[in-house]
Amino acid sequence: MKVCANATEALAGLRDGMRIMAGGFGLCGNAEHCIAEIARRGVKDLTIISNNCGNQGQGLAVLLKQRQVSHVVCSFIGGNPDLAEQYAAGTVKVELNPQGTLAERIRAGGAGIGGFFTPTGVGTVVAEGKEVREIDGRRYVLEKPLRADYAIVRAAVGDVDGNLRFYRTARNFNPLVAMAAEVTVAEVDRLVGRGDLDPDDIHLPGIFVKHVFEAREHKNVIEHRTTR
Amino acid sequence: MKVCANATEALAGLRDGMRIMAGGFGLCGNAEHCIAEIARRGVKDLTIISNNCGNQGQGLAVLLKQRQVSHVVCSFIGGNPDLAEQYAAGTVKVELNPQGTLAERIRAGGAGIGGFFTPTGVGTVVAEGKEVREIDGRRYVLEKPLRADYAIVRAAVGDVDGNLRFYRTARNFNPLVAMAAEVTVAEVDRLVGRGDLDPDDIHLPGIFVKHVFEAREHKNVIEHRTTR
Amino acid sequence: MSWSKDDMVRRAAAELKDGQYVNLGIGMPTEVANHISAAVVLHSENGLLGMGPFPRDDEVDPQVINAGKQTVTVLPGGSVFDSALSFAMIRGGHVDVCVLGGLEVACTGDLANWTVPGKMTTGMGGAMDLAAGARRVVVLQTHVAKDGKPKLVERLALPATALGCTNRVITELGVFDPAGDHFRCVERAPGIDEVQIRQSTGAKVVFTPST
Amino acid sequence: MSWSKDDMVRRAAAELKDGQYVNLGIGMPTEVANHISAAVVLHSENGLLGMGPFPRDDEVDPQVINAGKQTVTVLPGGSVFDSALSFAMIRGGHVDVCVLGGLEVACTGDLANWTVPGKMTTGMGGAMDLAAGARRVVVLQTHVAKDGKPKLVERLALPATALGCTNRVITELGVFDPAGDHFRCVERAPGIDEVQIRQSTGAKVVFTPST
Repeated sequence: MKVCANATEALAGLRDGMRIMAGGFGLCGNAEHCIAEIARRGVKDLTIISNNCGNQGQGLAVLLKQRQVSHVVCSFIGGNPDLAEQYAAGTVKVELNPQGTLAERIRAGGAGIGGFFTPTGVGTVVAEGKEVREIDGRRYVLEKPLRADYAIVRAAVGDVDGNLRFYRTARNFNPLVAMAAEVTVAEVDRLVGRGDLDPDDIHLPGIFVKHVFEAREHKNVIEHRTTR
Repeated sequence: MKVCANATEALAGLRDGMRIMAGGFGLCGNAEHCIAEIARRGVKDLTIISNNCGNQGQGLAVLLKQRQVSHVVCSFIGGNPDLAEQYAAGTVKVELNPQGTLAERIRAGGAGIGGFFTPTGVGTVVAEGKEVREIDGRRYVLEKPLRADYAIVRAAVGDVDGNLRFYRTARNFNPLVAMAAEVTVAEVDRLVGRGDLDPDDIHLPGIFVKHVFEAREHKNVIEHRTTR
Repeated sequence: MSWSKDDMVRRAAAELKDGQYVNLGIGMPTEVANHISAAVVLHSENGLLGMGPFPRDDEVDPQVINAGKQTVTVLPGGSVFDSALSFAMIRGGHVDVCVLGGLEVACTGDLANWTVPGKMTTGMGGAMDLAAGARRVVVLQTHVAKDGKPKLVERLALPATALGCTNRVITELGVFDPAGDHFRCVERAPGIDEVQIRQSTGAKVVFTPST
Repeated sequence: MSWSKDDMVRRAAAELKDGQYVNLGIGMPTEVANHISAAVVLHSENGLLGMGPFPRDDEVDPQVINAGKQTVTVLPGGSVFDSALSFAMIRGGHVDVCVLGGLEVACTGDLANWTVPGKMTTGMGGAMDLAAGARRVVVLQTHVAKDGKPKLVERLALPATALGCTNRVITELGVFDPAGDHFRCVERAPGIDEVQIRQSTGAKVVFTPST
């Protein structure tokens, strides 16, 4: 049975020192209830794999504020003073990845790929210490897959079998991290019954989801409210 | 303007010696009108990249019957006497790939990946002449991307911007080959207007599709009609 | 008395547990579906999860097929997806169990099931991915070939599908787990004794106390 | 008189042609959107094609944002997708043009735009993928730094974003194409002469007849 009552139940197996992948781009598409539960539990020495690790003191940045995070694998620090500060102080280790490389490494982790050659990063600091190879006249860097103990995912709709649908640009890294963890926890705005989703309408098949719970309330923080 | 009147218009640029990728699994999800047009045109010396290259004398097998094909990159020959015969006679060169490797090579071609390490095929004929490398305790084979001049794709619904939706297991290789060709032609059961598809409901974004035309009639041949 | 084909298929079905995602190979493994009592989800590598039984006459949909190109149904809760994601599921270890047919299994777990030299090949299709990728591989095959040659061997004579991949072999004589330099026999068909098994097997067999 | 920021943005917009898929980087490049007359489709690397203008007050949706985390809209014909597919579009050469901000461009086409040693980095985000992957890279930047140092150079002093990737640079002084061992000036801002450009550029400049 994949359905859980809440984040506490879904994340019961979380321990100090674990690697957690989180969907979301900045504060959009964040598994807010999962993050709150990790903060409440106070587990420490976490590695967070996420495009931003929060922003503006919110989202995953709460875990930084509480000093629960020792490593971050991300693509962007801008807008995240907590990460910038702890990175500068050396209290959090940060591994910066080009955003597309981060996405592809996570996908590779989920898809059983042992590594891949990407043109991104050739001739830059990203390629330092990595194999660079010319293939059919173009140079590529070898990148390795990423995996985690837990993935926390936010979806718009989920069914009792863990099938998920995302909403607009809240999709981002969510379906990818769901594939690459030992245990994937999905919090969904709306939980529906078996067969309520058409097979053609499912963005992420339930095979990748271990626990699903409904969380109707989300803050959905806007980072930059731009209007015309 | 992506919308074409028919397959003749959409495939006008097709030439002898080109590489064509085709969606479809056996006879399911075939771009039937595109195949008929290629047969009508009689272009020769084609390389077909497709899971099966037709079956039971139908689908892409028509091109084999007409001796238009010189190379096939596929995963399965069973059920395709035309391919078996011409392969045995040496008149068609066949490169067999594990099905998952074939799918991933096509995706890599579309995604700008220069190569990837897969565990599939290690210790088999598939690995002969390829680099095998141990990564984190597991052995992998290095596989290269596949690309083509044309991809022919069948979808259930397409809009004027080339956004596509597939139907059930007719999806298979269709969205993948669409990503990996210089020119992708989509034949759709139903053509709809701009904005008729919700952004969340699009299986393949139009960026990958160059030409789209409506073809309401399809044979949809059943290979093995099994009932209870 | 050795197991019938039907017995073997039922024995394979008994391997499956509630909540597992399961891929059944073409041929005898496909028949396992008819005997599963656990609540499993069937995966078909052409891009389908939640595969249901063959359709009724009036339900036949040419665009709903399995990897054997047979018309099937999609159960409530099922989903469809492209071939790259389908094999990501397999290679990424998300498919819990795969039941495959076999031509030869070595006690090292190596499996041969896709081609026989000198015969026209059908191609490997998804067999290599399934064998290399599934978390647990169960092979369903006869214990010996038609000419009496053992199909459980020390070392493959036929071209490999994948190395070290097989967790369990079910034959008409019993259930055998590759264990490195020998097979561990964990179950014997009724009336089959250790001598019969040893004579029919091309590698060392160790019998567990319970057999 | 050199071009204003607005002139530069308009000049960049004039680079775009009907039917192109275009990604506009964060900062000045984002403003290019306001001046496009061609029928292009805007791509945002967080997973959006068919990006529309900022929403009206009553249309704001926190779950519809661009890569700068600004609220935007989706035009009819638009689509959303995950980050892996989004960067497959970029790396796979499906995005026709990318307009990026720059800190330095070398006449070899090398681009530096993501970090300055000694300053806290923001991370590269999608910049390296866009620079390495887009079919055509147009860089929008000032011709010289605040301290007067040329930003069009022979060789990058700053850490590279990608090598040999830049097709065109638009500055307040004109339009420049990296051409290997020199920049080709294909357009001068009104009233700007060759001497001014040569003095402000850290590499050889060749003027095309039309300039």
